[in-house]
Amino acid sequence: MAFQPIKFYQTGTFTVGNRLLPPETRSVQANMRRTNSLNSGHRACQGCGEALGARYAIDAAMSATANQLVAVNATGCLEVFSTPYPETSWQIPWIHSLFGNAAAVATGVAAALKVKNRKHVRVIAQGGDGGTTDIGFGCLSGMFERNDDVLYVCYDNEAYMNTGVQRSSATPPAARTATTMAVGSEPGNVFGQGKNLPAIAMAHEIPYVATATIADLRDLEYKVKRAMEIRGARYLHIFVSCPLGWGHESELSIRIARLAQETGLFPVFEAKRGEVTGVSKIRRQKPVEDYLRPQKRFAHLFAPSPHVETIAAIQAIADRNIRRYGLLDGAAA
Amino acid sequence: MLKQIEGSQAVAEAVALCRPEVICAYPISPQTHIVEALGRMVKSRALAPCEFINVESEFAAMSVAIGASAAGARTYTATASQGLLFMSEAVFNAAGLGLPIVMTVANRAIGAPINIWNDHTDAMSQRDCGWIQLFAETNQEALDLHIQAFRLGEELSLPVMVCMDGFILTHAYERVDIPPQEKVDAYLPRFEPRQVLDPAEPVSIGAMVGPEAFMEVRYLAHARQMRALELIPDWAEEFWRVFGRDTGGLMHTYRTEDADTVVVALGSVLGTVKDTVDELRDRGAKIGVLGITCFRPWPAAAVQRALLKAKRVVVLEKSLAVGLGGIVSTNVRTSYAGRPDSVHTVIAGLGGRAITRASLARVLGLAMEGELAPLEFLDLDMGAVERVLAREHELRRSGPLAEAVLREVGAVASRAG
Amino acid sequence: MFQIRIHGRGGQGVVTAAEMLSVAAFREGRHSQAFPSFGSERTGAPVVAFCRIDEREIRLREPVMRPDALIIQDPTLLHQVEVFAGIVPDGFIVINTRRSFEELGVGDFVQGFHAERLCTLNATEMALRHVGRPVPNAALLAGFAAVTGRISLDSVIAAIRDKFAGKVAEANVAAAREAFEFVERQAEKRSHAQAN
Amino acid sequence: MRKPFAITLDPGSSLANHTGTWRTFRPVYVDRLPPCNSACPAGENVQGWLAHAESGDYEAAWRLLTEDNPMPAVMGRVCYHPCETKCNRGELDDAVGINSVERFLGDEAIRHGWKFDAPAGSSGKRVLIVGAGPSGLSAAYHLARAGHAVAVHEAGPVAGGMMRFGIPKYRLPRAVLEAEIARILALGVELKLNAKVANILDAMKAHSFDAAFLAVGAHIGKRAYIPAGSSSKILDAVSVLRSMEGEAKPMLGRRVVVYGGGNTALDVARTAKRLGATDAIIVYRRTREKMPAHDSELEEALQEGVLVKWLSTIKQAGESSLTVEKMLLDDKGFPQPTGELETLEADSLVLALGQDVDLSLLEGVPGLAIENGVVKVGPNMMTGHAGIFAGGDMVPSERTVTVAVGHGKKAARHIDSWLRGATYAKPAAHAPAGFDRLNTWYYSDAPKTLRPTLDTVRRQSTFEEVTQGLDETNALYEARRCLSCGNCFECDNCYGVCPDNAVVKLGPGRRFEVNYDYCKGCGLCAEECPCGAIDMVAENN
Repeated sequence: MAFQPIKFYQTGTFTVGNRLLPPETRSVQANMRRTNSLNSGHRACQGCGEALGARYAIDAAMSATANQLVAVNATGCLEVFSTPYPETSWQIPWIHSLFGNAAAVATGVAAALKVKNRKHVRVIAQGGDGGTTDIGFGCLSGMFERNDDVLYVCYDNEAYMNTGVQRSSATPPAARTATTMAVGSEPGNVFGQGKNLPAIAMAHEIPYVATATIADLRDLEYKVKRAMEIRGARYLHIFVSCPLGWGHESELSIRIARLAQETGLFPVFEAKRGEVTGVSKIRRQKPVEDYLRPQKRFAHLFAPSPHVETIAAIQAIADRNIRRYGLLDGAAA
Repeated sequence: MLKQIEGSQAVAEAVALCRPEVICAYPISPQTHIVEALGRMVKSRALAPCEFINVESEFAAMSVAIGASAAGARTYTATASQGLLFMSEAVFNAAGLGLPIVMTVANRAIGAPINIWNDHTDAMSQRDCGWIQLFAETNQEALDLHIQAFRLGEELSLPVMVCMDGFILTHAYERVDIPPQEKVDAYLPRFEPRQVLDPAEPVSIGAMVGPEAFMEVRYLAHARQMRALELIPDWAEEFWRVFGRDTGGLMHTYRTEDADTVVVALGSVLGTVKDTVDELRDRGAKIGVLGITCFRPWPAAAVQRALLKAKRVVVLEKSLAVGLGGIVSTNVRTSYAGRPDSVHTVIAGLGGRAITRASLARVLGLAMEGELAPLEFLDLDMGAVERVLAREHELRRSGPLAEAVLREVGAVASRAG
Repeated sequence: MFQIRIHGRGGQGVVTAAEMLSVAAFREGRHSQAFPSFGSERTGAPVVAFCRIDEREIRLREPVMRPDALIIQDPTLLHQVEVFAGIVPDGFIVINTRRSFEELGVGDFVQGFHAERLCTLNATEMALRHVGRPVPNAALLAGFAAVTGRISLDSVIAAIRDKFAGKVAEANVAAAREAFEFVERQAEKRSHAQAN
Repeated sequence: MRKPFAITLDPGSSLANHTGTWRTFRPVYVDRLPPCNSACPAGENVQGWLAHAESGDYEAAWRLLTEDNPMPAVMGRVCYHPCETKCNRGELDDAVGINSVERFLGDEAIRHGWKFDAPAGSSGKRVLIVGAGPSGLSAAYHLARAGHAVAVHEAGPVAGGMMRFGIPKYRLPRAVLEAEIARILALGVELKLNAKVANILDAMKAHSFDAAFLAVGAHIGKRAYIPAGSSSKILDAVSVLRSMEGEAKPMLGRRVVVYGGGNTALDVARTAKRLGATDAIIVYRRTREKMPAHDSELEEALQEGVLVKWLSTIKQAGESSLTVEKMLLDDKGFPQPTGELETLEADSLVLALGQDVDLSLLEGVPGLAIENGVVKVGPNMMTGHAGIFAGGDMVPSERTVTVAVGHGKKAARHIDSWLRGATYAKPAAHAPAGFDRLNTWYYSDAPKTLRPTLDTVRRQSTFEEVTQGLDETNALYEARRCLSCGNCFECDNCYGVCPDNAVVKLGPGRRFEVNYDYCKGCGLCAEECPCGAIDMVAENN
């Protein structure tokens, strides 16, 4: 899984395309005829990680299903910036109903397609972390439990960005949001267990659960493709950076997502029926500071005086992930 | 075919005759028998092709229905009471998206205090959600209304709520005529959705609409309901031609020709009201009944015509607009131009309180003598109420209200009335 | 219009009894309406169900306040719930018991009633014998049919078979037949007694 | 379908919304000058020909290479490859083995007998080139391809100059050298051997040449005064190496001492070893750090058993021994005598103290200036005398084959313009492509492949080539280690990472362009470009 360094090639498979690779091993995004399911003209912020992740995922799904795809969208940034009347950026059949019901609506679409003998048309539900881990959690769990034929894609930017960057259950410890301000003796978000949705999804023992980031396109596309080869409930959790909400330069969106993976803060793996079956190893391990520093939401950890313990605690989370998932070569998987 | 069966069973058979393709079920009394029966039919393939989905909440039930309907499937679900409130957000959404879902609401009170018995508070709480709301007087009408509901909703691209009194109808055994499949097929054409999620013709459904167009969207929703007012009578008539029953439509009048006093009501209580009116007529009273079948859209013009000659109107309703009084009566007043004072509101049967001929005869008597207050609560135990109020006045911590009232009236849960 | 009220406890098939009664009447071409005292009662709690029978459509939805007939499936209710509330002066009363009205301590209350409209029978015992469970409703309906003559035994049996299937149905039918004959015999005895 | 108003919309309609108006910075595709190209004395487009090699098109690579340098097989052996010294990949793992790939291409060309394209047409002009060394041959090649009639007059019996008389066989097999010279001559270049030009002006007049390029090299070994007995055997390096090309091998004896610290000293010492000397000792005045010879050559010499006496000068040469004085470096780094003497057994002493140019052919040329024994030339390689150009070892510059080849090319360009009455203007160079502009994450980890070398025993006894070539797979691999610094290599990153689909892919070989209607200027494309080929430029408004 993840990257496989093909040493014979200038860039192996790290780049989107690589003219030296045989066409079949290039990414969907490298293709001149990719579907651009989420088309130009959308109103996402400059450098929006979610816009990128959504096109990556949906284009990959389109190519995996020969364009026989329907998407259901939860309320959130993606929905708002992609379909403000009178324009939509979607090139595919797409429906938005509510904030908390994307998974259920998708279940309905899948049921209708099944009853109409159109099972070749596949269904994707997608939403942000708020619509997935918080308000949409009940419907999502129900969809999992019934093993409905839906791929649910969560674009995790770790807060409610659409409403102005408020805390969600996916907001990481110490992160500043509009509702977890960087004030007081323990600034930023609390150090809780958080809500590890991939793990919760795995606990449902659904056929397929995977995580990915916008920094590893090949891996992301592989997982969408893999998910589309499977029937039943599937869950893909994509880490997408948010320049606005995280307070980093727009051009750093991918770099920061890469750092989340290379520090171990965001483990990239896939699981079948509740068992981890593949892990993306860390290629060049980085300390969590490298990830935290470029983001204003963590600025209070470094100035006026560095919160050494807090940073250490975050490093501990990364180290635990590295142990738990065996993210380093030689580490026990 | 005539059958002596439970109301829920009758509705289930009617729904099955409409060939729904997706049914979502979440249990809540008193709706359970309907979806249980449908579940059995789907499982036994008596109803096929059809997907029966056990969802995890009413919110999910309506959401699944939204998805299924948007993908072009004829979709049905049923709920009641708290369930309707829990799905409320999705209920509004289904109307906004113009998805012709049909839903049975087995009318039941809303807590707190929690109460499983019948009244109309649940349906009334959703009266402005954009759905068409039809109220059944009998199980036969409940059965017929479901068949009409699919036709109506799919033609107008609007969702339809068929309201039937919980327990009183859903659990009552009575004679119903189950129409043959071919008649239903003749009356109800294949579902041709106005919009459908289809890769062959991709569209984005549920776009965000700003100030520049939102008013128009809402106006169109209203216009569509106004259009329904024209179509509903036609289809009721067509229904009569096909099935030979004069059910559905906007409303029904009973002995109103020369009536000075007209009682307006919805649902199963109409039967009791009619019997009461017969008794009063026997004693020479000029009184009649106006039964509202279609509450949304509100048949303003028709009601106005029906009440034209009446000197006074008594609206008997099973829901209370707390802080105002009647909900139905507020609607009636809009159709009773110039004489709002002559519209009396009688709140009755809340939380399953029995509505008896005796009590009705009494308030209607008062009404005809001009003694009836503008807002009356039928069979209210005023003594109990006053004693509770008195205690509240004395004690800051007077304890939970519901329990206090129970203590005062000394009620036994199984009391018949 | 003939109105019946059935008293019993949750689990004794009180509601089913009312439903079967309505089905029996329906089979005889009459309009009928059966409904429970809508509640969330659990097993053992006092339960009431109603049935109306008429030649014309029944519109009335109020509970039965002045029953023409009472079926009391559990005599222990006599002193707990106002089972006799609103019973018409010459109404029918069928009680599931091995004892008499006098032994039940309601002898005085039933003084004014027509003796031939009063009936006690040990339906539970019959049910146990035939069905194997203390579900007296089928037998009581047969008893009701016998004492009131409002519906035929055949209709009751048809209703039972409409509600139940196979063994259970036949067991209940057997219990019903026994109950019917038992009540008929009681009546004959009574008429002989009067004759002598 | 009759869609509900507003809530249901047609696909892709947002194309009407030109988000390009949000932009304050715009991405612009640029081409930068990679360090390899800028460091090459012969001005080769290294990255360019590597790109062809990466895709396995070796002939295309060879043709692009030889646009600048007609002798890749030679270069791939004798060049000290400053390109690799400057290669950005050196900061990542190891520099790309450019030199080894160049040699591979050169050898491929010889193996397949690839020929140069014939000159476009004839200019009718005639150019005389004096000296058939690297510089002269390079100039001849470029002038011939430009359509001029070229005659090369070589004083010696064979062509090649220092490539033949200065570089031993074990570094440059003669077959290779001859093959590449033959290919140049095949362009119609006229070569006159044993044709020493006594006076350049007479020579030009005699055969009515329109211009001349002088590249006679530096073949006169420098002498130093060393008191010596009559019987002591003292030779100079140039003669020794030259005599290696003749029939009679030099008689150096069993113990050979070489005096000097340049590459030539090493060549002589290593040659002596191969000729059977038991001891080959280099005496050098300074330390290893100060030694002008290339480290790689010193290393190879030491491997082969050559010894070096650091900080030593030769005071006196006797019949079978030398007197050597120890030196000390003063604070300025200059060696100072210590008076400490020792004796060194030696059958012969070879002086490798540098070479002088034979300038006799220039006597009486007006305007032509000479300084420290070399000819002054302008930036256009023209001497003070119009029409006479010069290059290689006889002009002031580093004396390497590659520099000489570069001179030949540069002079040819100017001669060509001068003949057409124009002046050659070198196209402006791109800004440099520094390491800091790269996003190295995207490149696979790929350590350098080392070229196999001959085992030491055979290196001490034979003149077989010491360093072997790469085979096709590792040459391809090596080529693909190129980072393509500063120039798009179509990795599709910009096309993929644009959140607004504002990058348009033009197809293989045609790179990309930005659709400014939609580009919001987020800068992701520039940030994620591996080779730094995109600049973010402020919108001027």
